[in-house]
Amino acid sequence: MWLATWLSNLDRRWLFLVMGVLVLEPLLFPLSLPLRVTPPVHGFAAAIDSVPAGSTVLMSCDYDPASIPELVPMTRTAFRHLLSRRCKIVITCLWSGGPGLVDSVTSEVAREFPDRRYGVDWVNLGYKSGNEAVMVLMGQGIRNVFPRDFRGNAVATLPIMRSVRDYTSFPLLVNISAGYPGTKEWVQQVQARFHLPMVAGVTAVSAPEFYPYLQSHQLRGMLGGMAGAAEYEVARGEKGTASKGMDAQSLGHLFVALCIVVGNVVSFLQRRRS
Amino acid sequence: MKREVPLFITGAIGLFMILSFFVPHHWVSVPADFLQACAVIVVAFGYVLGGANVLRVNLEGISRRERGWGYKIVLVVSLLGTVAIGIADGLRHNGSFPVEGTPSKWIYDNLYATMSGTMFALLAFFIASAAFRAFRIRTFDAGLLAVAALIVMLGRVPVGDVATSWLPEWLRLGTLQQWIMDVPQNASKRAILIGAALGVMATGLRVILGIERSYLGGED
Amino acid sequence: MTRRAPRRAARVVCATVLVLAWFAGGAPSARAQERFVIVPDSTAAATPAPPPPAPASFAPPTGLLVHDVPNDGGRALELTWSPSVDDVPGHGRVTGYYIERAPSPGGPWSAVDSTLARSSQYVDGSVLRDVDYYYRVSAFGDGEVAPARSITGPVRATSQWFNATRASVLAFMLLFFTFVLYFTASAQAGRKPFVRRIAGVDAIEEAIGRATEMGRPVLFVPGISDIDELQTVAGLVILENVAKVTARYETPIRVPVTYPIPFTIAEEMVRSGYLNAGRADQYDPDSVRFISPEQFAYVAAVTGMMLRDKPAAHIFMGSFFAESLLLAETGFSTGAIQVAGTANVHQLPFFVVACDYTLIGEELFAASAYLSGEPRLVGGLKGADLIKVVIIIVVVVGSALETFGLHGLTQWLATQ
Amino acid sequence: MTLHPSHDPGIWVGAALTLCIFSFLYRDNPFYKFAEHLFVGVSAGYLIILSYWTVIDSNLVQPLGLAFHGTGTKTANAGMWAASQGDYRGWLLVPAVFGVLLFTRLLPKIGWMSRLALALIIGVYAGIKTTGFAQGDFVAQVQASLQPLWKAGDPAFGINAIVFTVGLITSLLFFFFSREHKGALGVASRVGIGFLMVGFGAGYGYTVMSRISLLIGRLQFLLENWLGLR
Repeated sequence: MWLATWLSNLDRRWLFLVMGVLVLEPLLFPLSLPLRVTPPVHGFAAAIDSVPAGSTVLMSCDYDPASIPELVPMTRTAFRHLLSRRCKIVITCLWSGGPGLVDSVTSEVAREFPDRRYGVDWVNLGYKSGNEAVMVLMGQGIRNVFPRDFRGNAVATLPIMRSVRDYTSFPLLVNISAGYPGTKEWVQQVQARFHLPMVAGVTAVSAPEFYPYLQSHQLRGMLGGMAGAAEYEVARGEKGTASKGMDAQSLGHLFVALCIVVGNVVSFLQRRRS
Repeated sequence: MKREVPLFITGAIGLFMILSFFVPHHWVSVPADFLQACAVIVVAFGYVLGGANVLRVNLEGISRRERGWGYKIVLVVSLLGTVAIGIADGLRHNGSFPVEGTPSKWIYDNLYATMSGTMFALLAFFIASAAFRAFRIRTFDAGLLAVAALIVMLGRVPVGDVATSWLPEWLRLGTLQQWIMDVPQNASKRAILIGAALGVMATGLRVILGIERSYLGGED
Repeated sequence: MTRRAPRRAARVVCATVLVLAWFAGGAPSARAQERFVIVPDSTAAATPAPPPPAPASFAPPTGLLVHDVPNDGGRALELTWSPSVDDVPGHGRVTGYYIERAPSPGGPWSAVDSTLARSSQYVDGSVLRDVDYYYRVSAFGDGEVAPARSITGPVRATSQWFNATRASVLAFMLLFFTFVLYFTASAQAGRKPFVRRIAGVDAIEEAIGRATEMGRPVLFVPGISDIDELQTVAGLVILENVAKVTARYETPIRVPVTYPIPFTIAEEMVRSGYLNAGRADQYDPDSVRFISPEQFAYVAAVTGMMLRDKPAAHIFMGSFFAESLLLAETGFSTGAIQVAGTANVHQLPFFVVACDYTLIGEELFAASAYLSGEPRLVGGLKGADLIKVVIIIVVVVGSALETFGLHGLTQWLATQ
Repeated sequence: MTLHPSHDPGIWVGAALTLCIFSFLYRDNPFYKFAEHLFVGVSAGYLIILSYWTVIDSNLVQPLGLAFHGTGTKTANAGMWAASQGDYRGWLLVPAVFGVLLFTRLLPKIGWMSRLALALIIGVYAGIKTTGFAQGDFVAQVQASLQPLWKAGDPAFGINAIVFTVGLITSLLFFFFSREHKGALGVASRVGIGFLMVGFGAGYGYTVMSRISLLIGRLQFLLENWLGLR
């Protein structure tokens, strides 16, 4: 019974220490447990595979540095997947914290394809404030909303933008998003109106909310959190940061599950005693 | 005058935007686009005003020597520094910001990105302590929540499948988790989506018809 | 003291030299930004070169039809044709189709675009409104071109006055707005429509009562979103009522806010709360504080307030994101009574487990309607209830029809 | 397992600030306060500059500059007021005026004029959000809920469809405020709250993953970028 009292007034900083160690350990000595690819991830990869080679795809990365560990692996793998299918990619970013980060990640991946040139095979249009208003405005003409791209070039002079007018120019929208504005607003303002096929890579915290969109086929595929990113990497046969992080996720989840159970047992024992 | 004109503007623009959803005709869609373009610009002014407000509040805090005014100096200096460097970089790169290799990008990568990422990382620790100390199953409903949370939490990571690989396929944690996500969770989330949509539509209607005047504030 | 000073100074100097050497060692890799140079026009693949006249060994496409794209502002024409008979997957001699346009049958033909093999549809969005156009589509493949045998036109892109596919949205919206306006009017006419008392409302008043007993302040957080988020408006309406109660009980209230616009509204809400309670002089302008739009800087400041001022009641009403956990857990640890309400679904689990009471999703809007007692808001609540009955009927009827294979209702509901 | 600490001063500053913020776990201390205030200052300054350069400059100042010279993106029509879709020229003075009006909030006397700009923003967003939610989250979701409740030869589909429809209807009834939750409505609301709680449990599980991945991200930064562990 002394265990219950010791546990109940345990300083929470011990819990912090255990969580820190548990998450750190697999990063040093990986366990590499096998990962099963779930249907929403197959849908995501299949939607990109079904895009005709050489067509122009819209990729909106609506997140900021706070979601790097979950969404940057998705952005990398999806961008590499699109480039490997010889697609042209138009990138937009509706989060103020994101444009610098998105530009670095995409430029890094683009360097793996030496024959692809900025402005011909992919362009980063950067940030625009206004949330849903920007999405609706892009429906009337993307050039009107983004007169200049992220690097300061006049968008009208870019060859890739010559064949891009509005949403009808895209066979697919790949949306990587962390909250508002994000996947929900893209589905409401764009997918429903322009019947633009859409897939989404989202943070795990917002994934459950978008399962109804999967069931109603408003979304053709979805990557949910780091697990979704890792499965996508496995599906594409890549070894990215997400797959490496999954062992630490396993231990972290086990620890939290343990905390819930033990926490309640302790409080139950205490309630019975008092 | 101070209340009627804003209310009229909100009502007229709101109704016009709803009209533009149903009427694709160019006499309606072109002005509607113009209004949205205005909103994009005015919201940007709002963010600049927000920054100016932070500056004003903290400068007052410093002048009144409030508690912790030393830190407020750090805040004001870093704000003005970021703005000054931003203006210089923007002028040098004809308006594109933050450009690779410029001091602004250095600030973005090493200060902004690092700190906002780390702020979030604190949460992982708090999740553990909250799970232990604040996750109390006091009712049957909270019990349901806990069981669903445990199944989904363990089913979503490789260790869940590995641990229950000896069970038949449909009993494994991974499959259970998939079923919970596809059926019960989906039904309740859809009910909440519809409910929230009704709430937003009702509030939107009240704002447009001037019934909801809270954004104008109390007195004249 | 002085004898040791030079040795300390020396240590400092060599430390800085060491550090500078360290950083100088690996010159920071300022990757030169790939400056985009205007690409000369020749490499652009968008507009194809004019088709060479050589007769082709394969057949041209046939049956070209052009019609105005419905439900748009007269900005597009849709072309459909049957691909060339020789355009067979294995055959591979046909690689694509040229689409050409002209103002008159014999007029100057200009190339619009080219599409890939086996395509049979194209939307030309670069047309002017209400202008006649003529189209022809020819097949091309490894240097040869099969010119179109027929010309289609004249066709005109026109503006429609109503988007027919959105009829179901219009129907449901009008139905719902009628319900809302009916109940609002009846509430304003004094007929009090019945609304069940929401347990969350009792919880809020109980929380304020407890704070008053302990003589500690009440902490009210109206969510972290800007005024364009309607949950923030609902949160501020609840704040007005909370401010009335705290003013009456003379309990101090703390309202940290993230954005400038909700900040000024919250200020006026709390001031009008003291106004209504007849204690306008006791309004403390510092009770409503503008913190920062940055999510986590705001949370750090609020958790700091929780630990320093030790408010006995925490009320979170509005739109919350990842920081809800930090607020709820720190709040739980200070032993304060916590009542939360948000429509952001993914934050509800944390509030449900850590708070004494949680308003779930719509209950936040319902509480703002119930608390403010405004007939207009109660009208919205009752309107939503009635439309839910309609939805349940539609779902039951629709599912029954679908079970028997009748898809009429489902297709009518589909929108574009 | 060898250490190759980074030579980039930026990474060192980043690592130092990361540790300053992690120090909050031990307890609130000056290092954390310094990092917190630095973060608020930098993010507020960054937002001001980003909003100016990427929106106000490129969508307002530059087009207005062109407009005063009578040109615009659509070279066909000339003249300052010759606006067309996407090329609004002189008409951009309207958002410019509204934007400046927003700043009157800082001055007490004419502060009310900022409500005009507020009215524009709230009007546009009330309209967009109402129609967006009506189509995407209301009608589309109801339409997607109409599914056959029984399919010959596929019992699993039938069971799932029935459970789904019962869950949807009872969850909707939980948010019913016009009658006390007694009798049949009481039972339906109890079942509804059960479904809701399973939904929240799933949400909790997914959120745990989100939070832990953030910690993994920071530790990977410290280990690989900063200490160069290989």
